[in-house]
Amino acid sequence: MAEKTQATAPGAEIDAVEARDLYRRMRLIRTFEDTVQQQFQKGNVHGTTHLYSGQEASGVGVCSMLREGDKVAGTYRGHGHSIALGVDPQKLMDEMLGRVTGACGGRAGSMNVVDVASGLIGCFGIVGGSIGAATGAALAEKLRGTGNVAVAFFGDGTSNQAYFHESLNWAQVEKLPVVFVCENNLYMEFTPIEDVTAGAIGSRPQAMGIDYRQVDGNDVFAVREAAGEAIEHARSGAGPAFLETMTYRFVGHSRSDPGKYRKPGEMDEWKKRDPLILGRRALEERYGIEAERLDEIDAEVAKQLEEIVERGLAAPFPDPGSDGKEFK
Amino acid sequence: MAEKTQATAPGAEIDAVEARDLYRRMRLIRTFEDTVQQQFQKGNVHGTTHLYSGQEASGVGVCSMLREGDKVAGTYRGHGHSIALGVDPQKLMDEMLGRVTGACGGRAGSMNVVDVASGLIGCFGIVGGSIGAATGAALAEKLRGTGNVAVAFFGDGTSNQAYFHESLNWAQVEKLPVVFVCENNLYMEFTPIEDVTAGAIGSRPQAMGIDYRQVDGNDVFAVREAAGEAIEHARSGAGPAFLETMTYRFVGHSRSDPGKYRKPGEMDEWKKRDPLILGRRALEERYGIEAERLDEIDAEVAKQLEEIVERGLAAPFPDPGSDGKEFK
Amino acid sequence: MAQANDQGTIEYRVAVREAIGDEMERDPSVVFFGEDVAIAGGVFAVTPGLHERFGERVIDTPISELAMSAGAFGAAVNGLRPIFEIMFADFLLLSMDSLVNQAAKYWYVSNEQGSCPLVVRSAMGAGGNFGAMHSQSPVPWLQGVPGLKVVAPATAGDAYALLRAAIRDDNPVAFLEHKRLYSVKDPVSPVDTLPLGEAAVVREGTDVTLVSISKGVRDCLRAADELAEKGVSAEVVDLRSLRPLDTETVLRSVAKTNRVVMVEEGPLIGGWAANLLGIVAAEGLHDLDDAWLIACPETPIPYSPTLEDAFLPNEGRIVGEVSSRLGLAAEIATGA
Amino acid sequence: MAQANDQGTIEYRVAVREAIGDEMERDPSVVFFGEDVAIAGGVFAVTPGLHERFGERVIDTPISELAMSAGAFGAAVNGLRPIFEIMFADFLLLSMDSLVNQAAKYWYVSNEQGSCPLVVRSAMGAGGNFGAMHSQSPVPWLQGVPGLKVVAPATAGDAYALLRAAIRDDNPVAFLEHKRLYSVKDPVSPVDTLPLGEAAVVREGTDVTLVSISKGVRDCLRAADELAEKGVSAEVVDLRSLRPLDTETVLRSVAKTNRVVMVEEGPLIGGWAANLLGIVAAEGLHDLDDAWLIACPETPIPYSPTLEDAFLPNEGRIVGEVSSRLGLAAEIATGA
Ligand SMILES: Cc1ncc(C[n+]2csc(CCOP(=O)(O)OP(=O)(O)O)c2C)c(N)n1
Ligand SMILES: Cc1ncc(C[n+]2csc(CCOP(=O)(O)OP(=O)(O)O)c2C)c(N)n1
Ligand SMILES: [Mg+2]
Ligand SMILES: [Mg+2]
Repeated sequence: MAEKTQATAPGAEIDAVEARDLYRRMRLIRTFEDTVQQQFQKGNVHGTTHLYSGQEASGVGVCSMLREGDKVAGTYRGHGHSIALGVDPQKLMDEMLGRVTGACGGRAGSMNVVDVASGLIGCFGIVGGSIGAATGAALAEKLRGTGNVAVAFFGDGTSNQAYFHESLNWAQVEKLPVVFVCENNLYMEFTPIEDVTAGAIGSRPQAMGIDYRQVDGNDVFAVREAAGEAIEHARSGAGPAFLETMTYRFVGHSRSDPGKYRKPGEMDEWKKRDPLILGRRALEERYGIEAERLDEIDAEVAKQLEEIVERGLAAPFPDPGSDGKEFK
Repeated sequence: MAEKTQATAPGAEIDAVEARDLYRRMRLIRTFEDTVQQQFQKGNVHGTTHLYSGQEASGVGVCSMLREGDKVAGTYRGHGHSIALGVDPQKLMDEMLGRVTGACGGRAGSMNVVDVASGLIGCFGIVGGSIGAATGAALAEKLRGTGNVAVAFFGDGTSNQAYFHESLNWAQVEKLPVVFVCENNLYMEFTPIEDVTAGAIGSRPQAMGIDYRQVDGNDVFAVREAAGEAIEHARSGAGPAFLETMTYRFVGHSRSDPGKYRKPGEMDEWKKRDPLILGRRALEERYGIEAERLDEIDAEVAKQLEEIVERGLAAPFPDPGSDGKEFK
Repeated sequence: MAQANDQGTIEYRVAVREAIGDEMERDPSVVFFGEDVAIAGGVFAVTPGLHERFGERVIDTPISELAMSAGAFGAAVNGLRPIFEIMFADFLLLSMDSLVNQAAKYWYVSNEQGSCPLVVRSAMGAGGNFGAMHSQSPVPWLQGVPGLKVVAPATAGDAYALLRAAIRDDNPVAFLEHKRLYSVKDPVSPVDTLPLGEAAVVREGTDVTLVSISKGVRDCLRAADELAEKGVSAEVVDLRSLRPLDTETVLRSVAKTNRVVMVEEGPLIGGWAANLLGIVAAEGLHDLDDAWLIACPETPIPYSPTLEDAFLPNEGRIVGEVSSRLGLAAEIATGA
Repeated sequence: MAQANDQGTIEYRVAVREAIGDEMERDPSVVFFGEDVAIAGGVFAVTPGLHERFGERVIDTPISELAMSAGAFGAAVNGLRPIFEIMFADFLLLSMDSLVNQAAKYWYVSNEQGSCPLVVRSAMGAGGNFGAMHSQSPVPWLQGVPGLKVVAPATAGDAYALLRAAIRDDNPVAFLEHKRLYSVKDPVSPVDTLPLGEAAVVREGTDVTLVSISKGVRDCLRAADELAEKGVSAEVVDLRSLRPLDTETVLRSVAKTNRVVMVEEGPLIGGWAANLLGIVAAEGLHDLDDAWLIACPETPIPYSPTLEDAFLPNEGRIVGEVSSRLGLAAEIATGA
């Protein structure tokens, strides 16, 4: 029988079935991103993409602690946020492929996906947009007294942007139920974050008296714990919480990326701490789940993605004739 | 013979003559503002005005520590910043009166005065503008290696604005010679600053590792000391400094101000600490300057303003025929 | 419906206040926030009393125009109908990323999954010697943004009915109130709402069509009175909104008068007046015997009264240009 | 002068780079900054090598569009000539307060005490499936700002000469580079600078004038080729800048052809095309036999290739509309 793991955050304990689901979801994101990359190279995905590979534990850990009614604002690096939240990967892939069956009928593309039914109020192509939007969404939840929270995902580089400062302040003044999740992957595009950032990012929410915690963003169980506490804080009415997940991006910033900026050996070190490797290890150690079972999951996910692509490529493109209507 | 006062900041010690000049300049601002108010009521000053009355020690203290070549960015509450820096009060008054002899030929008005010759790169009608502009001016000084500093004046409420956060970060990253002077008069227009601000303002620059000090903004000698240290820090190449001058506005925010927001008795308490009263006391105690000598200054300044208004009202309005040319 | 005063009229600022109040009463999802709008009642005294009536639904914010705008967006896509105030329209520039990149695009980009019912109210316009950064009309920045409606009522009655309609609209509306109109008094609106995007012929005429919006409409009406004395019959069209843009009404009027003058408080280049004339020219060239544009010089707005007066279009300039362009009044009157 | 490659041509992105480099060489007060422009050389590979050549005069900034813009303003009024890059023109919205309220107004409001010589470079335009927030042309937001020049070159040669002129200009210039042009190759500029605000007749014709800017000019030129095969002689005017706006050149061309088509990548309402046609109508109505506008639908820009292709004006649409509006090719050719 599955044992619950030790966890301090309420609801963070999970059984083996749930733990396996966490792993599956991380794998789903990774394989999804690999597939997007392939389809991009084949010319089936257009424009640009920003992949989440390497950061899966952050999104999956946080979203696994949300409940029905909570809202999420993701970024241009949002496939991971979307899948972590439960957006149908078929609809997401179809959107990338520009098909009418996509989450937004092909109008949005990679960077701007919205899936209202899943609680994904949007992915934000403009840096910082997610922060402001989640803050507003939290205002709505507070005034309606729902007990729901809103989560904003964003990167380290975004902490230097106007939305960050203004929204954090307002959220704290109004004690809004919003969780700010800063995914610190050490780089703003091609620039090391420390080259463009004064002081530690965490000092900024703390200067405003905002609940703050930092966590290993590659360990999905650690993220769950920390996210659970942050979400609990926000949900309780005590005001916003700020969670910094320390992680690393395994792929280029976007489809065109010189990649010369990484410090020597840095990637190798982080690859040892691949969230999927850490996840497998934890599942084995904590729940005694064998590697073969996890290989099976990997294979299932691979198969799933193959089918998704097949269906996606068979789906029709939107018809311009029926699009482009004036705003109502 | 005039003794120098004790002062830790280099150059902060002054003799009696200089001390009297400080007082005269504060009085000049106060009387200037009273005069603007009168002329506004008479319909000779137009639009709106934001008076500096009560905050004189802050601007005068800071500007008295600047040297030739330093730059200042003031605010819509900028008559005080301008006069403190040495802008000709006649040109300033003529500008308020909308005359062609004004600092900007009548084009700018109260909120947007520029006086390049004095080092006043501008007064900024839009909250936060002064911060961004001074940061850029400091970039120019740094790249030219002049050793000059740029000073940004702004209010407490401005600490919640986008320019504040982005510019402070960038200034610190680039180690720019800029001094951020936050004049904390406890209110953002009609709203107590604590109602709209998370945490202490001073924590924000500190979170970025920016040199920070707070000072009694009604004591011109204390401001000089603190400003001297802040300016010295910035001039040395160590990066920006942040000075918070704690002060109080004795008049309405702008010409139309309900005024109901002040806490009972608050104004009376602050009036006891009027920078002019504190200034007189200090001049007497530190330099043995008698009250009559200071009354004489007051009378001279009153006379000066009368003449200024007289000349200003006699000056011609700009001729629209020769204005309004397209941008070159 | 808005309450009239003893004279059966209502002040423009009161009409705005009542529209907000009536919608907040009707729909609990309407909230209102801005700088000093709640406890102080706004720097233009437009919103006193609302905080007392609606409590935490009327909020004083920090000086954070971008967070406000993004907050309104986030709240709007999550079930509220926020109204927020940008004190002076000049400050809208600080909030434009959210308005343009978030709010205006949401309905379309989400494939109509979600709408974004927000209203941004703002005080615009010159004529009060507020100087270059407190006097602008934001129309040139906002009109070319598909998804963002731009409404600017000329009368207190319209302000009431159009604001109520804007609040009920499912997508973002910029609601622009001319500072020089806050104190005008007009008949109360006979209706609760007016459809957005419909122009109104506010005076019938046969010789020339004067087209404007907001305060400019009142200048045109006064000019039309004067022109009538000179024997020129001017029709006046109040656009009421600049997006959607009711070109039909303008084209119909031009088909009748064959002459059109657009009057804009703003620059000619990049302004709505020349834009609308271009659309009229493209769609109704054969109807046009004469067309011209009255706008501001291509500089920032000056402070000094002599400069600002000369800078702005006014009824005198409209009358002067129309009479000189149409030739002598007598000729018109006789149809020569 | 810019270096040609072996074929005597230069890539658009290289022309931009060389213009910056040559001006930095010439004038030590020129500095350049933006996100990832220095060490990485820019996300569109426009600026590699400049940091190596000019050291601390080429700076990588934080993601702080407003501070960047204000910093450029402060530096410009204090003796530098900053160029800064806003990566995608869509992000200009975050910096507009400084551009519009500070930079554009300085020269005028200061009573010409000080000028503000800054250039903001930005990549604009659709056609690459970047979606609604990474494909916009910022012209509607920027054109109606007196004091801000708006320049958008269509060729690599013009990009070089206009950018050098923009850097030397004493007041702010928005320099807009269409993303779809970065890889085009054109003859090198024969001159170091071209005056800002002068349109060019880039192809002579007699039947109709096609007016556009930036990438649209190339679409018009290709359309003119096709139209020539159908017997229609199209004149093409490249506006090169939208403020100052060279209406004279357009009016002269229209006086010759009596028909004008404006082609804009952007919405009709609030766009430059209808605005310019309005000015043409006001000043040259008697010369106009026909006039029309080709622009985008009034929605955000869609991602999907089928949608985006249909959304944008292109040579096919220009050819189609011109031929159908002018009637059969044969009729034109015979002057019928
Ligand atoms: C306002 C704005 N400026 C610039 C960009 C271009 N841009 C996209 S992602 C990015 C870097 C963001 O870095 P970070 O916040 O650390 O997130 P990460 O990409 O590392 O996840 C930049 C500069 C943008 N999308 N929006
Ligand atoms: C961006 C912007 N938002 C709002 C205003 C309107 N406004 C002018 S002064 C002011 C309050 C500023 O408060 P603070 O920074 O404390 O300065 P103080 O007026 O107290 O000196 C406000 C909101 C403005 N000028 N600019
Ligand atoms: Mg990052
Ligand atoms: Mg204050």
